[in-house]
Amino acid sequence: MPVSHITSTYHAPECEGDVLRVRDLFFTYPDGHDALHGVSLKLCGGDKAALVGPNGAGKSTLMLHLNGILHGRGEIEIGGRKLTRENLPEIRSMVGLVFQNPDDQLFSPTVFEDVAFGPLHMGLTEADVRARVASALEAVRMTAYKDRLSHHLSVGEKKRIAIATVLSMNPSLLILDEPSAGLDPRARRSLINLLRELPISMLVSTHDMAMVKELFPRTVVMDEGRIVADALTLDILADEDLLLVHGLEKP
Amino acid sequence: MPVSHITSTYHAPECEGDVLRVRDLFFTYPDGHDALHGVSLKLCGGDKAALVGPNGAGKSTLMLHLNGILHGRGEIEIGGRKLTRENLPEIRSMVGLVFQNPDDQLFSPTVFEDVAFGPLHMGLTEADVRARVASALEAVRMTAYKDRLSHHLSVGEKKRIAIATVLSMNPSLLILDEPSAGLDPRARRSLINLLRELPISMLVSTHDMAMVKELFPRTVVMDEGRIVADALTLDILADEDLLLVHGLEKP
Amino acid sequence: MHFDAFDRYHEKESFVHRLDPRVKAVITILFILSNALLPDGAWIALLFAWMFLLAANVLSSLGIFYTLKNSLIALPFALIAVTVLFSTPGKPVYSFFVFSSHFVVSDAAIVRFVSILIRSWLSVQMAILLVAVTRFPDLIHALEHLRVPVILTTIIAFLYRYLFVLVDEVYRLIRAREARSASLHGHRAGGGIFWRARVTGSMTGQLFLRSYERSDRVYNAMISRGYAGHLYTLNPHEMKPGDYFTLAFSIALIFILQLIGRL
Amino acid sequence: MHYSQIPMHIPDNFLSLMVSIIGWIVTAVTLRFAISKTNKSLGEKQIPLMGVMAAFIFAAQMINFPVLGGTSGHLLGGALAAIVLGPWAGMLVMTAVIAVQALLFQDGGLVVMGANILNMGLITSAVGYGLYRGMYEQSKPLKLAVIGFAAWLSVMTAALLTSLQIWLSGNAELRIILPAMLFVHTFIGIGEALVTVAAVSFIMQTRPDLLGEGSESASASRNWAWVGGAIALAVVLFSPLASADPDGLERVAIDLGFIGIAADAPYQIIPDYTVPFLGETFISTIVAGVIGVIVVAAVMILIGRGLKVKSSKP
Ligand SMILES: Nc1ncnc2c1ncn2[C@@H]1O[C@H](COP(=O)(O)OP(=O)(O)OP(=O)(O)O)[C@@H](O)[C@H]1O
Ligand SMILES: Nc1ncnc2c1ncn2[C@@H]1O[C@H](COP(=O)(O)OP(=O)(O)OP(=O)(O)O)[C@@H](O)[C@H]1O
Ligand SMILES: [Mg+2]
Ligand SMILES: [Mg+2]
Repeated sequence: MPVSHITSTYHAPECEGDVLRVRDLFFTYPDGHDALHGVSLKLCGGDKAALVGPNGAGKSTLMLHLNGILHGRGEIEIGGRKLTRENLPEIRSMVGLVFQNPDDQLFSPTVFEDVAFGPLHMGLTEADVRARVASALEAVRMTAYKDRLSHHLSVGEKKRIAIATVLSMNPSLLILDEPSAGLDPRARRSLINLLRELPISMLVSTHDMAMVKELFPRTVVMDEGRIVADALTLDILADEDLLLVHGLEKP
Repeated sequence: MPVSHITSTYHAPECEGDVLRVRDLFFTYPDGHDALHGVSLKLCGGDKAALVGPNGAGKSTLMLHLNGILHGRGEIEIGGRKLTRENLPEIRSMVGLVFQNPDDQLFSPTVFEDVAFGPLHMGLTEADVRARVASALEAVRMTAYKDRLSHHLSVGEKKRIAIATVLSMNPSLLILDEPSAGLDPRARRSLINLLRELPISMLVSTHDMAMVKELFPRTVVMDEGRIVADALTLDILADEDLLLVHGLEKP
Repeated sequence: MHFDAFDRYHEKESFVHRLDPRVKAVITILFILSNALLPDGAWIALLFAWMFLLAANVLSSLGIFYTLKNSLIALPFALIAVTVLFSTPGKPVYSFFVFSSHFVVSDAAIVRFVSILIRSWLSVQMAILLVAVTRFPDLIHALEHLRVPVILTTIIAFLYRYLFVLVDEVYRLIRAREARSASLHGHRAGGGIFWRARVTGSMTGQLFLRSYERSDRVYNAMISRGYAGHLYTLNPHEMKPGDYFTLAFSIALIFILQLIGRL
Repeated sequence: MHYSQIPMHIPDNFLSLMVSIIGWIVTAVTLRFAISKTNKSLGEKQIPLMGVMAAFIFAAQMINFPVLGGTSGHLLGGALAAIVLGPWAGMLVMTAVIAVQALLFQDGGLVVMGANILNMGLITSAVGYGLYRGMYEQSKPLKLAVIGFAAWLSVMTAALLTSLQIWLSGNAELRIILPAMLFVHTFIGIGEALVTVAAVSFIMQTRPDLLGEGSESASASRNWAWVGGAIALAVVLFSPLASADPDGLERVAIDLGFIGIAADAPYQIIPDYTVPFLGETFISTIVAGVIGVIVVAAVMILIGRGLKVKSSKP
């Protein structure tokens, strides 16, 4: 494993990891497949980082740990609070996880019900729920879609609504799994603009290196369950050896 | 509609359309949606053309016509023979259609059974079927995967098998719907190499403009059910206005 | 691909569209029950029932014969009603032999047969009207309010949501099979029936696995938004005076209809 | 309609009100039970699982295959659902499917929905799972053979129940409807068997864990084998008997008064144009109907209790 690259281009983030701190995370799937081998990672307020790596690198597995859907060995802190079974519900209101396929995310018949699901389960009052839904839809510019049926939307629209479903929970960290996959250039462009404008820390896994270059100052490279590089995007993209070894390409 | 571009950059293909000729194809979905508005297109032996355009342009609809899954108004000739209801099964043995999502293409439990479906349906003898399967798997360099379960392969591997399932039918024209979507850079690279090596005429719809630039000498642009440009890829990519109007981007 | 053909809802601005879904569901059920209670040969009452339906069509601004047009394909089961013809005693009108069995059609049988067909046909039309003027999610809410167990209504809501996703997948699978269903000159194409059934089974298995795995991902999406076994929903509906009035008025009409049927 | 019709979704008014009500009661009691069972075994995961699976069954019914002369076969799905999800979850899934077919597509009526759920959802799940459960430790080919038989029998049982209900409603003679329904469904059942076997063998090949030890499918009580066996025996013995001598059965039913209660009650609530609300026939029919309903409900609850006690033991 070419872990050597870590030292060559590694810039430790400057902060203490006030939004997210992962220390030595290991995880094995029930069938015995080792998916994470000691992952450590820090994110700070306002950080927008890309998570890249070949198919099967463990990106999705890592993301599922960050809001407690999977439980590995190691430590995870969100906003300075350790993730444990007890405070899972609170952690989940702080970490908004958006899956790759919006059809997995949008399970209610109407857009309103879907965006309201999170706030309702946090036990907010009806007035609060409605306010949250309104502002989340506003943020993704989909207010007019409130009463639409989810299955009538285009992929690009579904993607925006999927993001709204977690924004309505007021998360302090947004985790997006391959948000641009399957979008046409226009929808992709509008997603990029949306992500640029959202004032929330985010970690975004993607195979779209052009988007990485355009949007994310920082890039984390994973391969075979390890973080093999974590640095400024410019530096990562300049390191052709690193890209080649991990099956990546310059945009 | 900026149909004006057709004349400005249009290079009629030199041949008579000996592989594929589509004349004035119109199609309306049962729900009344007009998806194709008079599409005409020619492909010649050895042509490799990209079909690009925004979501909903009608690319997939056009492709579904080419092997008779949909029936619109207008004329389609494959290898000089008119497509009619009677010779549909034979046309299908000449046109190999690969869908975007390999999961939709692979419905049998094992790789072998899937690749053998076409030849078996054509009523070939067992020896012929085996020979066809072997050479198709050889072409996509997946011989070792013969007895694997399709379900457990990676996306890139599934994509190759999906292509093998139509190669085993010895098509004279290959139609691929968004073959590179969802692939990581390594798998995408290997797909590009595979397509470059296959000695068959092909029409490939895609949103991946970088692949278009690299692989296809000719590009056909569709929008709103019409072909709005059909020219050398270099010329198309140089025409920024055209790209902008049709929601495309330069790689 | 986009598969919307399952939607029966007709977007219109009308008094009936705006009614509370509970009211519409209850009136529909009562109407169908009332049909079931009408005696055979109560032609006048059946005529009134049809007028009730026509009025509802007009009030929904769907066009007076909307449900009539849409009901014609929905009666394939009428075939079975034919057996009624031979099963009701009465004055013989016609008789014949098939395989040495004697079949007798009586006058009462004909009255019964026609009554059943008309009743059934009116009921189907009412059901068509219900889904044409009520969005399905609202209908599910109505069922919840009418005390259908939440777990069932929720399963139905999921069914409705994922039906569109999975049916799209089915269509793509069928297209993939069709695209490779080729033949060569001089060869008998198609394979045997067992092979075809096996391919169909494999497609079904394939669809099952994908659905199963999707349900895992959906569950993940739900727990990441705070789901812990209990579902909460906002009640989007409120009965207004107009709703109560319409309900009462319709019940009265249906009652009158029953009386007419008995006179 | 996007899938071919199977003549089994009974529309409104083809069953008498009494038969419809009895159908609803049997169905409601069974579903109550199924809900508490799945609550326990699946926990918080049940809702997304069964919801998506219901959509699966619905969608799978659209995968048809060419059979003969332009006709095509497709799945009903009750046996398959019960085999892969367990009997209780299978019943709930089928209930959702049948409800949506009736609500959204008018495929089957609303007042008779209880009977439709009973015929196509509950009994098919019970037969399918029951026979499969009995074969749990057997070799794969034997298991598949039994699954095929179970799928076939589930369709035949549903056809049998449907015919009986229509007959009890006074809308058909047994000697006509029974052979007709059984004949048609013999072939539909073969299609069901072929597709179910192929689907299950696909799943055994690709995700054996879903059917093996500790899976949802294996978690239901062994007593299901008895249920399945009993129903199978009843159908296999009853159908030929009834087909051979329908008139005999009819006479028995008339002697016992079944047909009177089931068929005539709604039509005699206000009998023969006389002034309503008093009359002897009226009262006796109502009383008979109420007693019938109570008896059926009691039997169902007792059976339910029995199952519960037995299956709570390991
Ligand atoms: N449920 C599971 N059971 C067993 N192994 C799994 C499971 N899910 C994923 N894996 C394996 O774990 C490894 C990491 O998978 P993961 O989905 O995290 O990769 P990824 O980086 O997200 O890849 P992609 O870019 O394809 O999304 C892979 O080798 C995968 O095969
Ligand atoms: N089954 C259908 N019924 C009705 N309309 C449809 C159907 N399938 C596609 N359409 C519509 O036809 C138009 C053309 O669709 P098509 O799938 O051909 O687009 P496309 O160019 O392939 O788009 P994409 O890049 O998203 O794959 C779209 O507006 C689409 O909504
Ligand atoms: Mg992933
Ligand atoms: Mg397309």
